[in-house]
Amino acid sequence: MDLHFGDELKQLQEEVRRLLTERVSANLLRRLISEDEGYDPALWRTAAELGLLGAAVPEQYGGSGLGERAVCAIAEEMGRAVAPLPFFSSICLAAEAIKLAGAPAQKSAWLPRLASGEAIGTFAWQEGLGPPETDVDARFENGRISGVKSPVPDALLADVAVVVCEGPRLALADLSKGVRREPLRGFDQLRSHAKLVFENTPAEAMDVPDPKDALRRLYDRAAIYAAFEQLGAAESAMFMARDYTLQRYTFGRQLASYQAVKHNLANILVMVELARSNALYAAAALEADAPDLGAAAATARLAATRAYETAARENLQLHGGVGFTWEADCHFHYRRARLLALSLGSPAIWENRLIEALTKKNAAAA
Amino acid sequence: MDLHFGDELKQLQEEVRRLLTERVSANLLRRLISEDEGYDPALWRTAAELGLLGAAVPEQYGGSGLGERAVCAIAEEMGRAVAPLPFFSSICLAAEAIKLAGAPAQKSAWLPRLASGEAIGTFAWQEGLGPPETDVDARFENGRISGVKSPVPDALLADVAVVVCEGPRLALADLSKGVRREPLRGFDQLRSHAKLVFENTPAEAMDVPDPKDALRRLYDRAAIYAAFEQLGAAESAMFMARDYTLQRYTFGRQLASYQAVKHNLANILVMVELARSNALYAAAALEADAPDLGAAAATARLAATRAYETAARENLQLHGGVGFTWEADCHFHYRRARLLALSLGSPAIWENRLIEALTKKNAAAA
Amino acid sequence: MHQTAPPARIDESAFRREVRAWLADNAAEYREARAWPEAELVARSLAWQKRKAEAGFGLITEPPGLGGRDGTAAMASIFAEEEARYHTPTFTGLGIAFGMALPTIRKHGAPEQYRRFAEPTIKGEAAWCQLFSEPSAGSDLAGLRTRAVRDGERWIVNGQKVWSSWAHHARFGILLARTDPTVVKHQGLTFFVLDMRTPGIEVRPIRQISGKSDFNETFLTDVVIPDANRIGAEGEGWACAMTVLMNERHGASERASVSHDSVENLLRAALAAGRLDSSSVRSKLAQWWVEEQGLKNFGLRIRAALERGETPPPAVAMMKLVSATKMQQTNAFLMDLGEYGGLFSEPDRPEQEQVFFQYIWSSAMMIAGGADEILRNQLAERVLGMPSEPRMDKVPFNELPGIKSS
Amino acid sequence: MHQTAPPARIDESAFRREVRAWLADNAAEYREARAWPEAELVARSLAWQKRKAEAGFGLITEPPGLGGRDGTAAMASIFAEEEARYHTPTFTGLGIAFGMALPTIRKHGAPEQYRRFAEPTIKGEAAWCQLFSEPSAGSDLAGLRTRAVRDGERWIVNGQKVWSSWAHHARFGILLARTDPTVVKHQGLTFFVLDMRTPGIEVRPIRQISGKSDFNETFLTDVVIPDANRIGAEGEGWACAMTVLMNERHGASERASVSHDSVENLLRAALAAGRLDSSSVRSKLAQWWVEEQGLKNFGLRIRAALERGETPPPAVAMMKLVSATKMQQTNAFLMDLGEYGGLFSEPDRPEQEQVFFQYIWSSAMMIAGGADEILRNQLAERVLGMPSEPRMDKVPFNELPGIKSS
Repeated sequence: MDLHFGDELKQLQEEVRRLLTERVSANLLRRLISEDEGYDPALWRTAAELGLLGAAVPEQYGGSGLGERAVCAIAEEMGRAVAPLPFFSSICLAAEAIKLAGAPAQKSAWLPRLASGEAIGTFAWQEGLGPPETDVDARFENGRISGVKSPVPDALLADVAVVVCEGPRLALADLSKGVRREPLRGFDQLRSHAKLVFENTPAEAMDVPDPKDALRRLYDRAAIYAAFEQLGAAESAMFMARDYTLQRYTFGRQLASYQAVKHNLANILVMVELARSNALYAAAALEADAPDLGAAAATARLAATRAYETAARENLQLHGGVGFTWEADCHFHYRRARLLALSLGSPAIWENRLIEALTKKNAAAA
Repeated sequence: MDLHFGDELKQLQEEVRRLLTERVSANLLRRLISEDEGYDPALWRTAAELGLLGAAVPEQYGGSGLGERAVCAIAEEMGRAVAPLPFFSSICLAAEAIKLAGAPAQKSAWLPRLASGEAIGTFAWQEGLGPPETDVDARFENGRISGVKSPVPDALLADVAVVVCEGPRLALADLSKGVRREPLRGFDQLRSHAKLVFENTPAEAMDVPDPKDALRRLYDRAAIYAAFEQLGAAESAMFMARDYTLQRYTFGRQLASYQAVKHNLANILVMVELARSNALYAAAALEADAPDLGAAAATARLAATRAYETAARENLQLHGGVGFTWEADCHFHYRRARLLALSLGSPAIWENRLIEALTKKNAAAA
Repeated sequence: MHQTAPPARIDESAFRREVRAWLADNAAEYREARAWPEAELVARSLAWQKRKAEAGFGLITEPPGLGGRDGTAAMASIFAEEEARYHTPTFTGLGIAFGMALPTIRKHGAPEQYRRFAEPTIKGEAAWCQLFSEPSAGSDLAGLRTRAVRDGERWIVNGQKVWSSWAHHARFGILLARTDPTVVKHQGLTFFVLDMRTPGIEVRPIRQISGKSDFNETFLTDVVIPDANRIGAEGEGWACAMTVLMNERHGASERASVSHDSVENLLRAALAAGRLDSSSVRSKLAQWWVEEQGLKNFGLRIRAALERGETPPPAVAMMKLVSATKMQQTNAFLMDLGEYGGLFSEPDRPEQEQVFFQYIWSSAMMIAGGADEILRNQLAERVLGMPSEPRMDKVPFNELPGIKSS
Repeated sequence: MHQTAPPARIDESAFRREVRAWLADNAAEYREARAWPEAELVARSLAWQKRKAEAGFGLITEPPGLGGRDGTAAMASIFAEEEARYHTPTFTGLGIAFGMALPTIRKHGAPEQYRRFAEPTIKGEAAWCQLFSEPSAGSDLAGLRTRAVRDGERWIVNGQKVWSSWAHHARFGILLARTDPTVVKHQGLTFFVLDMRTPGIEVRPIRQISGKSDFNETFLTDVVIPDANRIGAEGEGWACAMTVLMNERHGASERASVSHDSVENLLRAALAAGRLDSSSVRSKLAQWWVEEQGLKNFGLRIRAALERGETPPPAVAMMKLVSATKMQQTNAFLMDLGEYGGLFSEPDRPEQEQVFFQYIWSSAMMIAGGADEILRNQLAERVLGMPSEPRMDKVPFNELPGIKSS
C-alpha cells in the first residue's frame, strides 16, 4: 500500500492552502459568527472554479475525477483553515451518498450541480440525541417523507438532502419543496446546523439494493475525509500553540523553553503523526477500496479525533489567560474539535466499529 | 465525620514506622526473595509482642480493641516498608472474616491465636483466573471441603483458612488436616502464594445467616485496609523517586530541577493526597459502620490503587537505567503495586461496586 | 452521596438555630436559584450584605460597630453553611472584597487603613476589584509594568491591567504597581488601594470566548493615589500580593470543595441516556467520583486541622488543579452522552447551554488564580521540596529579556 | 490485521526468489521459534552470520570479498523481510555490530579501519559491545568520566562503563572516553575501538529486576588502546557517538514497527476471558490498535520517503516513545484480564511468565536508547523548533557541579 501523495496532489494541496490562508482570516471568522452567517459564498465560488468540489466526482458528472485522495488533501486544508464552507456536508457527505446510492438519473441531476458549487447538498441522518440511526422515526412512503431530522449540517444553505428513513431507506429530497428549516443553537458557532421538518414532503427513493451496506460504506468514507479535516486542524492548533509559546516570555524565558510546555507539545506531535500515518493508510485503502477499509477508517478517525481534541484544548491552555479572549482565536479550534469529534459518532461508536471489524477478521482467520 | 487520627493512633503509627524502618532493609527483602522465604518470623513475633496483630480484635478474644483505624494505621506502615509479614492475610482477611462470620467457639479458638501471632490465618476465595466468586466450584458438605482454591496468599505459612465454597458458604479449615499446598510462581516475589487443594478435607461451617452479605462486608473492610497499605507504599515510592532525583545530576543540574520531573511527581502527589483523603474518610466510615461504607470503601480502594500503580511505575522510570538494577530496589514497589491492584479484584470490579452503590442511593433518593 | 455532617458541638447548636431562624425570616426570597441581570445582581448583592451587617452577620468576627458580633471562626463557618442552603446573591466584587482585599489590608496595612476600608465594605457600600495581571504579566505576575511614581504625598500611576473582573462595578481596587524598575523584579513593587472613582481610569470590557464579558481591561492614565492608600512599605508589594493569591486560591478550593454533587448528576444523565451499563462510562464516573470525594475529604482534613490549630496539609494547590480539569472532562462527557445532538441546545433542553458554558469556562478555571503548570511547580517545590528551575530573571527589572527590547 | 504488502518491482522479484530458495535450503532448522541457552545462542548467531557471508548475504551492500555482493539497499531489505519469516539466531552482539559499530566506523573512520573491523564481523568472527554509559552518565552521556590519556602512539584508559550488553561475548567494543577534561564536556571526548581481549578489562554482570543479567558493568584499569584504533579525530568523539545513537534509535524503531500484531493477540485474550463485550476493554484495545497501526504506517512512510530519496518524517523518536509505553500498558492489561490469578504462572499457562517479563522489560525500554523524557525534548526541539532549556553545563567539564565536588 503506497501511502504517498503524488506530486500532483501535493501541488493541489499547496494551492488550496495558499488560497485559504489568503482568504480565511480570523477577522472573517469572527465576523461570520457575529453576523450568524453560515459560510462565505464568494470563497465557495472560488473553490468551485478551482475544481475543488468535483475532485472525486467522475468526469461524466462534471467532476475532475482526481479521486478520493484529492478530497482528503482538500479536507485537510479545510480543517487547517477552519474554512467557512459547506465542503464536508456537500462533498464528503451528500455527493458521496449520491455516488454510492443514487440512481443514474439522480446522479445526473445533482452531481454536476454539487461539483460546480451551484447547488449545496447535505446528509440528514441524526434525529436528536443519541447514536445515529438507532430508532429512525422518519418515514418514507409513496414518494413522501414525514419526520424530523436534527441536527443537519449546513441545512440552512442546502438545496438537496440525502435523508435516512426508517428501514433503513434512503431518500433524496429537494429542499425547495415544502421542508421547514429551524436553525439550531450549536456549540460550534461557525458551522450552521438546522432541524429539518418533513411533513409529507415529496422526495425520491434512492433504491440501492442494500441501504444498510451503503450507509456503512458512506460512514467509512466520510470518516476518512473527516480524519483529514481533523488532522489539518490539529496541526494548525499545534503550530498556533508552538508559535505563541515561542513569542511569549515568562519569568525571563521564552514560554517555549519550559519542559512542561515542550513535552505537552511533543505529546501532541506524536498524536498528530500517528493520526497522519493512519489517515494516509486509510486514504490509500479508500482509493483501492481495500477489504480492510472499515478497520482503516475507524483507525484513522479515532487517531484524528484524539489528536484534534487534545491539540485544541492544549492550544487554549498554553495561551494562558489570553487564550480565553475572543481575539486570540483559540476558540475556533476549541469548539470545532468537539463538533468533529461527535458529528459522525463519538469515539465510543468508532471503537465499537473497529473492534467488530477486528473480531470478524479474527474469526475468519480462526 | 472526623477524619482525624487521634494522638494515640499517631503515636502507634510512628512506633510501627520506626520498627519497620529499623528492621526491614532492602538487603533483607532481597535475601528473602533469593531464599524463597515467605516472611520474617522474628519480625512477626515482635509485631505480635507490640500488640500490632490484635489491634482490631476485641479484648475478650485477646486483642487490644484499639479499633479498625489502628489496623489502617498499621497497614499503611506495612505498605510503606513493603514489610515481609502475613499481616494482610492473617489480620485484615482471616481475623476479619472470623469476626464477621465465625461462631463464638470459632472466635474463641482462633482470634486469640491470630492476635498473639501464634497462628497465621488466610482467606481462600479465588479459584484461578477471573473475578472472585463467579462460579465457585469448591464444595462444603457434611463438614468436608472438596475443591481447589488458588491463589491463596501466605497459604504456605497459614494454620487456618476461611474458605469460600459454593453457595456461597463459608467454612473454616484447620490447614494441618489433610490439605495439599502447592507453591505458586507469582509476579510479586515477596508475598508467597499457594494453591490449596482440598480433598474431602474436614472443616467447620461458619454459619452466618447471610454469607453473601458477610462477604460483601468483608471485602469492603479488606479494601479499606488495602487502601492504607497502598497509600503508605505509594508515598514511599514517591519519596524514593523524589530523593533520587534530588541526588542525581544530569546536564549539570539536579534531576529534580527539571520541570517534567517535578510535574510528574506533583501529579503523583495529587493522587496520593486524594487517596489519603478518601482512605481517611473510609476509615472513619468503617469505625462508625456508616451506611455509605460500601461506596466509601470502593472510593478509597480505587484512589489508592491508582496512586500506588502510578507512583511505583514512575519511581522506576525516574531512576533511569539504575532503576532497572536489582540493587536499586524500585522493583519491590513495581511488583507489589500490581499485586495489590488485583488481589482484592481489579479496578474494573471496584468501579462496578461503586457505581452500583451510587445507583442504589440515587434510586432511593428518587 | 452526602457525607454525615460532623456532630455539632453543644455551644454551637444554639448559634446555628439563631442563624437558621434569621435566614428563614430574611432570606426567604432566595430559597430558589435565580439568574439576575448583571445590574440587579450587583444591587441585590450589596443590599444583602447590608442586611447581614445590620444583624451582625456582615463579618461575624468583627465587632458590632463594623457589622459583626465579635464571633469565632467556627461561628463564621456555621453561618456560611447555613447561608449555603439558600441562593443568596454574591457577585464577584464582594468575593474579592472579603476573600482577598480585607484579609490583605488587615495583615499588611495599618489598623486605621483596615477600618477605613472594611467599614463601607462590610456594610454593603463597596465592592472591590483586583488590578494585578497585565497583558504581559500573567503567571509571571512580578513581571508587571504598570508604573507608580511618587510625587510628594501622592503617587502618579500609568499602565494597563487586565482580567480585572467586574471592575466597572467596583468602588475600590487592589493595585500592584512597579515603583522601582532598577531592582530585581519582585523587589520593585508596591501595593495600593485605588479609589475607582479617581479620574484617569478607563474600564473596557474584554470579550471572552464564551461570548460574555465578565472581565475588563483597565487603563490607568496619570491616576493619582494618596500615599495614605499605600498598604505596606514601598517595595514590599510582592508580600502583599502573595497574601492575596493565597487567599484567592484558598477561596477557589473552598468553592470547588462545596461544589454540588456533580458526579451524581452525571450518573443520572448517563442513566437517562441509557449508557450506565457501559463499563467505560462507569470507569469515568468512578474516577471523577474519586476526585470529587477526594477533594471534599481533603477539605474536611484542612478544616479539621485548622480547628485543632494544626498546620493544614500543604497540598491545597491541588484542589483547583483537580477540579478545573474535571470540569472540562465532565462537561465534554455530557456533550458526548448526547452524541451529535449533544452539541445543540434545543428549547426543551436549555441545560445544554450550561454544559457548553461550563466546558468553555473550565479553560479559564485552568488558568485563573494560577495556571495548572504553576500549581504543579508549587506542589513540587513547596510540598515535595524540589528545587526551582534555574531562574533567568534575577537581574534588575529593566534589564530583563522582553523588557529591554520593548 | 495484515496490511497488503507493497507490490514488488519486477527486477526485485527474481532476487526475492533466490533469497527464498537459499533460506529454504539453509534456514530450515530455524522455521520455529526456539529459546537457546546463552552460549549456544551466541555460537549459533556467529555461525549463521558466517553462513550468510559465505553466500554473499553477510552484508549485501559490501563487495563479495567482504561477505557481500555489491547489492542495493532495496535488496538488503528484501533479504531482511524474507529472513524475518524464520527465527534465525541473532544475539545483541551482532545487532550492535551491524546496527551501530560498522556504520559509525565507516562514516567517521579511515577506510583501512573500516575494512579491518568489518571483515571479521561480517564473516561471523566477531561480536561487538557498546561501552558508552556510565553510572553517573546516562541520559547525559557527555558527562562521562572514563579517562583516556595519550602515551605516544597509544592510549591508557581507566574508568567504569555500565549497560554494556553482552560484553562478555564481544570481541570488540566501541568506547567513548574523555581525553580532555579542561574543555566543555562535549568537546573533550574521543571514540575508540577496544579489543576486548586487552588486559585490564573486567566484565561483571549486573543483576536486573527481571532477575536476569543481560547487561554488564565493565571496569577498565590501565587498558592500552593503540592509536590506530582511534576513530575520528581526538576530541571529536561526540559526533561519532551521535551517529551511534541515531542508528540505535532507528534500529529500536524498526524492531518496534515490525512487532507482531500484538493487539490481535490482546483481542483474542480478551475474548477468551469473556471481557470483549466491555466497552472499557474495547476502548483500550482500540487505542492500542491506533498506536500499533500508526507506528506501522509511520514506518511505511519513512521507508517510502527513503526509497524516493526524500527526507523521512523527522519524528522518528516517537516510535520508541509510543511502543515502550504501550508495552507496559498491554502487559498490565494481560495480567488484569486474569484478575488475581493473572499474577501467577501455573504450569498450564507458561505464557504468563512472558507477560511478567515484558511488563518488567518495558521499564527498560522506556530508558534504553534515550529516556522518554529525552525523546520528548528532542521532538520538541528538532521537529517543532522549540528552544532547548537553559544549559548549566557550558563550562569546562572539571568545573561542573557534581564533578567538582566528587
